[in-house]
Amino acid sequence: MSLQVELEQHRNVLIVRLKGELDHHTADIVRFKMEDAILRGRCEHVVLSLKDLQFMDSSGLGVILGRYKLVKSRGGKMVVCDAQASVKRLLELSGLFKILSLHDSERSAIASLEVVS
Amino acid sequence: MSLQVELEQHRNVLIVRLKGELDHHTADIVRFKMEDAILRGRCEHVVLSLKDLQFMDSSGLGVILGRYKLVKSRGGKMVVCDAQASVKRLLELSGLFKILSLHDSERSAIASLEVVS
Amino acid sequence: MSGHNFMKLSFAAKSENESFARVAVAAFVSQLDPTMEQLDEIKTVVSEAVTNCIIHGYDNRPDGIVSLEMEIDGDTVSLTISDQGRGIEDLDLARQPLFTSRPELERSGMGFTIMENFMDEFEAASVPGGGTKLVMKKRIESKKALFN
Amino acid sequence: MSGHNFMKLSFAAKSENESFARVAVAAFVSQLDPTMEQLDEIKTVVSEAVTNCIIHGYDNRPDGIVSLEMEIDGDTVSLTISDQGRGIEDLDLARQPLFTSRPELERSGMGFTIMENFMDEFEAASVPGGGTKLVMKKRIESKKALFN
Ligand SMILES: Nc1ncnc2c1ncn2[C@@H]1O[C@H](COP(=O)(O)OP(=O)(O)O)[C@@H](O)[C@H]1O
Ligand SMILES: Nc1ncnc2c1ncn2[C@@H]1O[C@H](COP(=O)(O)OP(=O)(O)O)[C@@H](O)[C@H]1O
Repeated sequence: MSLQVELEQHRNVLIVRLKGELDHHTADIVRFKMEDAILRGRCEHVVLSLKDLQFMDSSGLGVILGRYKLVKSRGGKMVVCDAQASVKRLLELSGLFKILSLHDSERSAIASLEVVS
Repeated sequence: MSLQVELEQHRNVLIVRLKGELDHHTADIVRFKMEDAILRGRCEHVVLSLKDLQFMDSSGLGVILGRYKLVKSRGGKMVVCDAQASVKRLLELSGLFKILSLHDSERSAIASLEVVS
Repeated sequence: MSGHNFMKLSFAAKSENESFARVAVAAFVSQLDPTMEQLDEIKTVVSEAVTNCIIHGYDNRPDGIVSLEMEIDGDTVSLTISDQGRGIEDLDLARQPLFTSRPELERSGMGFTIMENFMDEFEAASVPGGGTKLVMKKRIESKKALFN
Repeated sequence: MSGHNFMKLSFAAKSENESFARVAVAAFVSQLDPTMEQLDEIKTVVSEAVTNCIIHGYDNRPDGIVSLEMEIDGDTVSLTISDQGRGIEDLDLARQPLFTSRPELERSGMGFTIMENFMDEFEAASVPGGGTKLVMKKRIESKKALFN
């Protein structure tokens, strides 16, 4: 598998760490694992932690947007942290930062959500 | 350049460290640099240090054999050290260890030559 | 040293081959000694185009064949990616940001926009029922190119 | 998951492309999750065959074209590498360990021996003046293959 999804629950926040390459081939596993954790878990908010995401294309944008809508429909928020330069450029180009705020670290991402809730 | 040649003189021994990939494309640079150092330097013997050689094919065998002959014709010896598994397998398969002894480290390779001279 | 070089690659329309295509293209273009940023851009473009052939061109049928050609000419890389799949009826519409014909697959509709942004030249041609072909160019300003 | 997959690659007969061919083949075969040793063996075989096309087949003329085909079928990789260059008069002689027609280029004459050793099946066909084609197979015993 060229993509790994690591999940961690931190109070009402689900931390999703993506490692490897997120493309059309690996989008399914992200969709499935996040959907499962959001629907079964008790989390309200999601932090997408992208420090070890080496590659992402527009299939990744699609899967992130889909989960964003799900979280939002349940009254939660989703934020992104620690994106590498190339991933950041793609998120910028696509205007995703208009709906997802970017943070430097998981810590500050979680903090921003705790203020919200 | 996908191959780097590092040269170090240690008394009458020339240490040649190869880093990267040794194939037909990169063989010329090895030939040229070693030839130059052997002919101009005051070294008698050569240690081929292969710790960082990630890849080698039969073009590498050819360039090593060629330098071996030159060193031998000048009364010197050539030994190999620190070869990675795949490089070692190729040297074994080709019978090169019948003429070049293999050592664990540069230190023991040099020691073996100092006994000789 | 490079001057001129080319490669042609074709492969089954399977999603496993998306990362393969990226690696192959990156290895070929690395001759020009591109920056990390330029390399990332080219990999992304290849990923977008190949994924489109697989999803849209062939509807994920693995008997489809994706073709990729690359040419290096001095400091410029040309990239041609094509399929012989369903083709595109309205190219102008397809190229609009956020347009996708497959929202149910969570496509973002950003593929063409990304490709046009990351390459210097971009041309698309398509025949409905016949296939789609993208021809793109990018200048690589590398250390090597400066010395050639 | 893989089951069946294939790719075809062709490129200019330039020595820069030797490492490119190795990377492309390694990326493709990595679908089968080979061991490091098996991956090294396949890369070496590709390097030997492609180098032979460039040096012996085309005498380093960069207008020559080297072709490479790879097929994955279950746990077996087939590799076909060919040129349309000078061809080989006496294949039995050529395949002998240490035989080389170009000692002045410091060829070791070990290319064929290495290829036959590292692959499970090996066939060579050649037409003097017409070109040379090698067809090889190797079974990959990976963790993945065990579970499939
Ligand atoms: N190779 C192709 N074959 C057929 N249709 C295509 C192809 N590439 C793109 N398209 C069409 O153009 C639209 C926009 O493509 P793109 O901008 O990459 O967005 P997305 O892939 O997210 O839908 C696609 O939804 C599809 O209708
Ligand atoms: N693609 C080819 N085209 C023409 N001749 C070839 C080709 N491959 C191999 N040969 C011939 O077979 C001989 C042995 O090949 P090989 O065992 O790889 O050794 P080497 O490349 O070191 O000479 C070569 O010297 C050459 O004469």
